[in-house]
Amino acid sequence: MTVPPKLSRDRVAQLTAADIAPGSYINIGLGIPTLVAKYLDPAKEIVLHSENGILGLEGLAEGDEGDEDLINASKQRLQLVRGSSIVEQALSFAMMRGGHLDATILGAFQVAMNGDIASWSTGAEDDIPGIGGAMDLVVGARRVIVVMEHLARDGRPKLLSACTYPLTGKGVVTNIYTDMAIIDVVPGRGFVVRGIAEGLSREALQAATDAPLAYADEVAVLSAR
Amino acid sequence: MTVPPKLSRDRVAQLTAADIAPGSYINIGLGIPTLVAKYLDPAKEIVLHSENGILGLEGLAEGDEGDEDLINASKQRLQLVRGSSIVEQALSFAMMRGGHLDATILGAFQVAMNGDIASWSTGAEDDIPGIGGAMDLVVGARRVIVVMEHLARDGRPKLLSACTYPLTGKGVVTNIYTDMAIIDVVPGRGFVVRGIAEGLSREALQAATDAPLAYADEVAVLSAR
Amino acid sequence: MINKIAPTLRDAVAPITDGASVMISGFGDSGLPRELIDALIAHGAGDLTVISNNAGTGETGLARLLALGRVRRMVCSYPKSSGSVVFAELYRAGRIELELIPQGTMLERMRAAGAGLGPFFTPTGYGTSVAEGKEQRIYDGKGFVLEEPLAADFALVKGYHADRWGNLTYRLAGRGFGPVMCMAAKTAIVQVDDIVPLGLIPPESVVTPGIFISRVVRKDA
Amino acid sequence: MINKIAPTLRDAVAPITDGASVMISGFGDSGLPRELIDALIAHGAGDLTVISNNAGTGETGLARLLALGRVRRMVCSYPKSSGSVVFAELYRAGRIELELIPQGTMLERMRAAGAGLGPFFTPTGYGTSVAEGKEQRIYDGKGFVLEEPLAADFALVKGYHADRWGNLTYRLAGRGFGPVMCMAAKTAIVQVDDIVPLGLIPPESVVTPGIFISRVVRKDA
Repeated sequence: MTVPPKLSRDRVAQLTAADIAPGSYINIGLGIPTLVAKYLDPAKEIVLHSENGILGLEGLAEGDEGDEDLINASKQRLQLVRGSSIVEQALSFAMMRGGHLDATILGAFQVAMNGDIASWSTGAEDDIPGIGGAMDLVVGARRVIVVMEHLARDGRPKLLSACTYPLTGKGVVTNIYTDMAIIDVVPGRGFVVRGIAEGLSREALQAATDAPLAYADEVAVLSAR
Repeated sequence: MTVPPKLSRDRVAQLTAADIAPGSYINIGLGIPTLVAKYLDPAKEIVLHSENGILGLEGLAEGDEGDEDLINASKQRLQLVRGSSIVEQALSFAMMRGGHLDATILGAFQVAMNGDIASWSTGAEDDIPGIGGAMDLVVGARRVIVVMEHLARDGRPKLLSACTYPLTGKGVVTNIYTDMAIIDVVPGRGFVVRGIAEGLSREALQAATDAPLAYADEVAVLSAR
Repeated sequence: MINKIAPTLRDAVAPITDGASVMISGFGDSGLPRELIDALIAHGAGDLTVISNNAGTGETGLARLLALGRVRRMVCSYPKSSGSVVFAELYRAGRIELELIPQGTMLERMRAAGAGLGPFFTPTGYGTSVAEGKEQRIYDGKGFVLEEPLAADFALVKGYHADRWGNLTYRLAGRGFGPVMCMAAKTAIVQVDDIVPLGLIPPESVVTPGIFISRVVRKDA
Repeated sequence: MINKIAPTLRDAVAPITDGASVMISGFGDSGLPRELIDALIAHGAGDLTVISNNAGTGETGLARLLALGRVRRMVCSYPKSSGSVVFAELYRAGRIELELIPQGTMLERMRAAGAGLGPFFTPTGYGTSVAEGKEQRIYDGKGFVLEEPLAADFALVKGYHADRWGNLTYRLAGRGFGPVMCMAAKTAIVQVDDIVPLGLIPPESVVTPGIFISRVVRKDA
């Protein structure tokens, strides 16, 4: 038996980036999402938001040490772009919660077919809990885009009929980009596949998903690169 | 019968000003209160707040036309002092409502012995109502100081057992400066006189007041100048 | 390329339709977007709900918009400045609706709308006619009134400098209602004295970031 | 003459007593008032409630305050940054209380306290464990949770420049939690890189006006 074809993390990030409209204001979270920034077309002037009050960030130039007061939510040092702004954190969260961000791109432990997302705690006994800005982002951004591996490390599905871990938000996820597929969460229909990794069968995708999958009228075949 | 001795508007303003602690942040409203600013000792560095977002104002120098974007709540043009700051109006009202102002000094139609104040409407049928920032000021400032004439133009008392006009705030007034007396509003005791105009009898003061007057242990005699 | 610059005042106000709710910045004459108001008058939209601290003075600007019968409903804190003659006449004649709100509550309701919050308890107006018919609650020994977010379809705001991303500064106390109105309106339209190249406004000096702004226009455009 | 300048860091934190609640600015290492935290450690107050976004990393600063057993209760949004070893150990050993709050709710609760508002409805956390035991309401078709104001006895904040009136600027995104903490604390104590003559900070550049500040101190004083 051959290993089922999966997209690389970079390819998933690239597909996600291609789907962001020009001029969007977006927030990018930890994990694979951080790769998304790399693939955003500069000509699209997509403005990155960081919860600590910055709009308009980009990676440091090679060799630049950066500044401790210019970091993102992952606490990485970044630099300001032309046109950036810095505000107090309460106003930054007003942007997030108030529906002003076009999209938030974040990782997750689990996503349910009703749009529920679990991303902050596995509920394990000795887990140190931490919420940060995730609950504000998912409740407020116009699009909530989850970028993650389709299966957990132990091989269990992360796309479910219902989340089993503590929720970050209820009925909020709009799109999911995984190493196997691009899936929209459609109210009333659940998971609707609009892209599938080249060489991956619908049966194999369904087997990796713990909830029924519907398919869009047009389903893109996602090449490995 | 001689006219009962009354303090001039300027004298009332002066007495009020003398009672403001150095370094206080205060808001000054329309009417006699505007005169108070004139009598504040510059050495006390009392900072004037204007609801449109300014901290640190003073009158224009003779001949200066001022600037349309530097006005106070009375829409008078003023100028900034050294150390002033300008913020958005929502933050200005956070100062007012949040208990950050040491005092608000305003006029009133009526004040009741329980600290109720009526200052925005006489409830008359053809009255155009207007609230402005008064309700926020009286609910938030640490001291609510009313400066007004003791009697209304028609001779009726303005200090009452209970207000008859629509209220601006409930149980908020702490001190009253009139052309007849200085009166504190003490919870549980009502009006407590701590200053009376020179030559005015307690009987005459009571006759001009539609609520029982108590007297402080020490009652100052307020000279005409 | 992000370009929020409208070529003319006329273009800037073009999307405003009959029946729209429109926030207008200003405190008396300070911070009042005169040129945008004139453009709105020329544009012709009517049946408007106008949300602004005052209700116009004299015969121009907001007073003229009122006099032309374009405003169905006025939401404000203080419609009785000296010179607010047009509003007073309409009000006494029963030809305009008025929602009167304490100024701090008005600001906070707009901020709540812009910040994605729901209703909130404020002490302002507790025990007064403003609280009538509203949910009230004692919290920490003090009385509070429940107030709802106040959003609008449009905001007309006076800024000072803007860039093509819509990043804004204001002039002195003209700042006033601008920041909360830009947050609370679906479409914030801002007139400025000058449009400057992107990057010219220092990041820490931006008062309202472009994310809240739909259109900027020079006041003489 | 208004003079809010404390001569030394030690003087600045002197009023902090055992059992006090203390807000500490900072987002990771950015905006963290390191010198004031060290002064608080030297000062010795214990049984503290600390309100800060994170719970310290490494072995210095806030982590050291925790390690010394001075903190009874931690109120934060994200105590699990990499390197938050001290907090993790105390927490697993049951030796510290934790109130975990979504970051936006934490900020908004502080702002409500500073702005004199009562409880407010926020959509954040609706349908999650954060909402358990709290009043919930559907408004405009969306679920909301009622959250209460969050005040404190003290705030330790990192500013950039200050004058003797306490007018403040911040450095880049070090601004962060500073403005709301200065509003929400009874006594806001701010360390700055420099104290400048009154009038040197342009009025429109003041981010937190002195009215919210009790003490300012040079970080090397």
